[in-house]
Amino acid sequence: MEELKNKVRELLKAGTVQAVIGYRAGSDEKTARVAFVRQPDEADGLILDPRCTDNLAVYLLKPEVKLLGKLAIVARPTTARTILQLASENQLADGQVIVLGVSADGKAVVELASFEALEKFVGQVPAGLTEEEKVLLAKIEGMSREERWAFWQSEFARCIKCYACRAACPMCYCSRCIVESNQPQWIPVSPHDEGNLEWHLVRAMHLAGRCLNCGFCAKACPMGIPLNLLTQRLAEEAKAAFGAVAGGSATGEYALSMFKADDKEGFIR
Amino acid sequence: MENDNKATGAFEPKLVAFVCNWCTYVGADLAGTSRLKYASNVRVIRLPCTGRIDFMLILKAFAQGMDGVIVSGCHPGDCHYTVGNYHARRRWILFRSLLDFAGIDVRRVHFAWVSAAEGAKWADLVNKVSGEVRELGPYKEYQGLAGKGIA
Amino acid sequence: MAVATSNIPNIYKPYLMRIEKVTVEAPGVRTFRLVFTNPEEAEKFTFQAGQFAEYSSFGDGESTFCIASSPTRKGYVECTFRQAGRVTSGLASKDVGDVIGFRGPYGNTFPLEAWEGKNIVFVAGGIALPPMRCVIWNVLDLRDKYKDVTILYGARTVADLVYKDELAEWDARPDVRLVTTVDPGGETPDWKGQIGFVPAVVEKAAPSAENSIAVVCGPPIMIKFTLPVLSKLGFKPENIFTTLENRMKCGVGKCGRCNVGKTYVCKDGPVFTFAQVKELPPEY
Amino acid sequence: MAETRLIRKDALTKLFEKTRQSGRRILAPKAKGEQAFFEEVTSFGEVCLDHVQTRSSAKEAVFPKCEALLRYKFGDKGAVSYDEKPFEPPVTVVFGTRPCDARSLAALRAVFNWDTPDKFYLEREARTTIISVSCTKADSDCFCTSVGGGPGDTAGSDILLTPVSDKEYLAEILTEKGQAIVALAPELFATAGGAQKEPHLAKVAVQFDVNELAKTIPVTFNDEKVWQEQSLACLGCGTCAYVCPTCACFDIQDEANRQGGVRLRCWDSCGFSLFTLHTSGHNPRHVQSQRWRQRVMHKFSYYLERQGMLGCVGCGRCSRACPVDMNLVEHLKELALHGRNG
Repeated sequence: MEELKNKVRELLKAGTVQAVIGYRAGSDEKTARVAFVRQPDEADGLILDPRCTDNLAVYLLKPEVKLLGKLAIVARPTTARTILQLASENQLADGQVIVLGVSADGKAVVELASFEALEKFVGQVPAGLTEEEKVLLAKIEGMSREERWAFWQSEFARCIKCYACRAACPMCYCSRCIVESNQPQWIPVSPHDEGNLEWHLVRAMHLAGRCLNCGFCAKACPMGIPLNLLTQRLAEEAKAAFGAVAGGSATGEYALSMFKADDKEGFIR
Repeated sequence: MENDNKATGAFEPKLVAFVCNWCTYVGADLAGTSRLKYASNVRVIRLPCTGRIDFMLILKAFAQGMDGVIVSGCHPGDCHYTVGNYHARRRWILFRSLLDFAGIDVRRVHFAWVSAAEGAKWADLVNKVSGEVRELGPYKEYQGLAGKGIA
Repeated sequence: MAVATSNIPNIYKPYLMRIEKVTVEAPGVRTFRLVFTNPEEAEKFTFQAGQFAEYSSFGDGESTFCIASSPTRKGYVECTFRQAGRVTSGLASKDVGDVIGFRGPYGNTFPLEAWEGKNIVFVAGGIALPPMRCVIWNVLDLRDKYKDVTILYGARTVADLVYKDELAEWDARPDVRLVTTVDPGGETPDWKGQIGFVPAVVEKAAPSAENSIAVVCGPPIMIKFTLPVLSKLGFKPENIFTTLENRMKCGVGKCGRCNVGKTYVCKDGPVFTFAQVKELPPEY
Repeated sequence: MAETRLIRKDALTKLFEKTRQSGRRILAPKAKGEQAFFEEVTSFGEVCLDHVQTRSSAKEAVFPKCEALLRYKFGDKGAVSYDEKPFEPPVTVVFGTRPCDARSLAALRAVFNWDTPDKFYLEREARTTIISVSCTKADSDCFCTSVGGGPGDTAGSDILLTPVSDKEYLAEILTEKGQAIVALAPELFATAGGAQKEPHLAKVAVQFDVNELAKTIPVTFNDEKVWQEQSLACLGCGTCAYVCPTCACFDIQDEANRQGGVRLRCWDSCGFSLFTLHTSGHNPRHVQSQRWRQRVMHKFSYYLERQGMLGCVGCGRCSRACPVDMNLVEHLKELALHGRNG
């Protein structure tokens, strides 16, 4: 922890960055929230513990945050992968952000100033679903189709179309989302059952092969819809079908931006 | 086109086919000019390439009351735009998996490669899909979404 | 369980209006003349200069424009709009005989009675002439009640000038002083009006502020540079009127979009004096 | 009007039965994961009153997330006609609202009944009976007492139940609508005796002086730095507005096919960048700090001036639901202080 605070002070004092995006204590003992540290002495307020799960990469593309100047960001492996995925989609340039990589156990902090260093860093941490996530996914996959339909319909029925899932997603950076294109209006604006289903499937598909499974969408959902299951399912499929895993490289392609002539499928007639 | 066969009163599925301009559309045309008889309950919508067939079109087709969807284009290696169908294939692999996971009946979504020369394959495809979807009956689940959730 | 329904009217239900006439004013700009499909509604309907309405293209939604015709012309209302988004594109695809929705009139009005006996100076830019056209005709139809009438109107190009026939009509009238201008480069070889930006043209035309009211509508940049000119000419902020345009959905103070601070443009406006505008927080 | 009675907790099952039999729909908190949501229930057994507060508010009963304002049909040659049916929303009992939620109806009504009465809201409200349950516990996000409410406040409720023992609720029957519910099963309601509700209520400390806040925030309006700092973490997701019991802003959308269509009203949020965006591209509130300012100013300043009441009931839902932990009370305290310090 001291290591992180010292790094942050150093970076700010030296003027290497103008702001560091990290975590500080939140409203209660169970919550952490984002900190935008701009003065070296503010580094004292930083924390790094199991509460710190939000994917702070969402702030890297926020206009107001960009205005703060050059940024450093405290990044757990998932956030680090997010940064690489954003880089591979040309949303971040090499050297634009200094990443303070946090090891999986949350103890060590390393300064990663280049994407190359970041790639090495994430390469050491296995990506993929946790055992817990796999169990939940398998539970739904194990249902009959009718049960799955009923399950998702009851979940989607609660959706209020606030798009908090989109706002919280670091990969949802389109300046104009498909739901805001209204000529024609592809996805109904209103939160009725048809519009909700279409929205959730579109959201998942637009994240197919790109999702880093940070879970911020599900956390943000005020209605408690487990919508990260959809993107998890797609990530698993992309891995199984194409061996593609998002966020490993700053230059690589992702599952749907490339193809192989011998991609296997068994359902095309 | 009604959902019932006027003569018998039996259910006739409504199908839509999204096909590419260069292969399947020509293949379907060939089926016609060759006077091959095949099920008449399919509406063909021609798009430039399978790569252009947005997955939303499939959802919209169900939302508009279709009971089954066919998506078809050039065989791998034959794409007029070189690689459109390879990209499409990847997208379908993921999308089909997502549909299935969301509980949508993937037996109602059929993907195929039909070349310009395969008029007979087209006729056969439409007949088979038509038969399969007829067995499944009308897609009431999805059609029931319309207006649901509006107070 | 049955409960008696009350008779509260549905405030979101538009009048059904038939398009009687379509005029293409400028590229992408159209004027519709609308008549009520229900004569009873036509009978009861009244409005005053400055008010606005919600116009529906059924299937696309509603859009907010002022009423561009004068309340002195009975039996119809007119609106002028530029095709830009989903609703205006839907409206633009309509033709004579088609039915659209009209919900209104909403908002406050220009205090035309208080202006009686005064000179009136209209300054408009581009597509902002429609809200003023309503007042202009209202004043011209009651010409005796007002003194000098000056109309200063500018657009980017000659093609962008709206109500070309009416401009000619006003120009021909001895009791109206009309000055038209287009931005430099926007003129045609046979253009007879001024060339220059509206503020400069106002300065040159120098209408007297003595016993005068100014009405200014236009893009924010035009208004920003015109106000100091009017001020220099001696116009006081409380004698300069404008209309504010904010995004609206309901038009009746509920949907929460159009407020500038505590002021709701739909209820307290759209007509404001610049004395009032100065008091608004800078959020419009 | 107010009458006080006692009702046994186990009698609620019967009361629910009678209420359902009378043709009323019942909305009540139902547990889902760690949260509770207002949903339609058929029996008292489904109800969960364990949460300090439900995630979603009860406004859904009177202001649904998506409702039809009108339906129309297309005819030949550009003709349009209305497809009119009488508007008969379901007669509803909302059970298990907290006193803060019950108070929120007044704030909603103030908007929907402002000069031009909104049929949809008013008729739904007229058919809705609110049976609230007083708070015996509160959490750090609760601040009802700072905005004029309280854990046992009766405003807006038709019946207020306060648990006075493990087995009994003190029932305050506050309105005719409340009496109509009692009349469904009068045998369940016993005389109150000397039971008092105050000792059983949660203690909610006053966190800021709302009158001071109302004075200080308009002064802070042009201090952009304050709003920028407060909203730097804001993702503009709109969750706060969607869970808010008093947020009444809405969008109107058409959905149609070749035969006809429907004009729908759905919830909207001032936190969205598109909310005020003009077609021209101009946006009066073009950055998130202005949108955050709008939200705070609307609830604590504009509402007071235009509707004569606060637009906040202190339920704390926005703070609990915010994905980035923007805490309303924390910001309000800061604003109150900031204005004071000039």
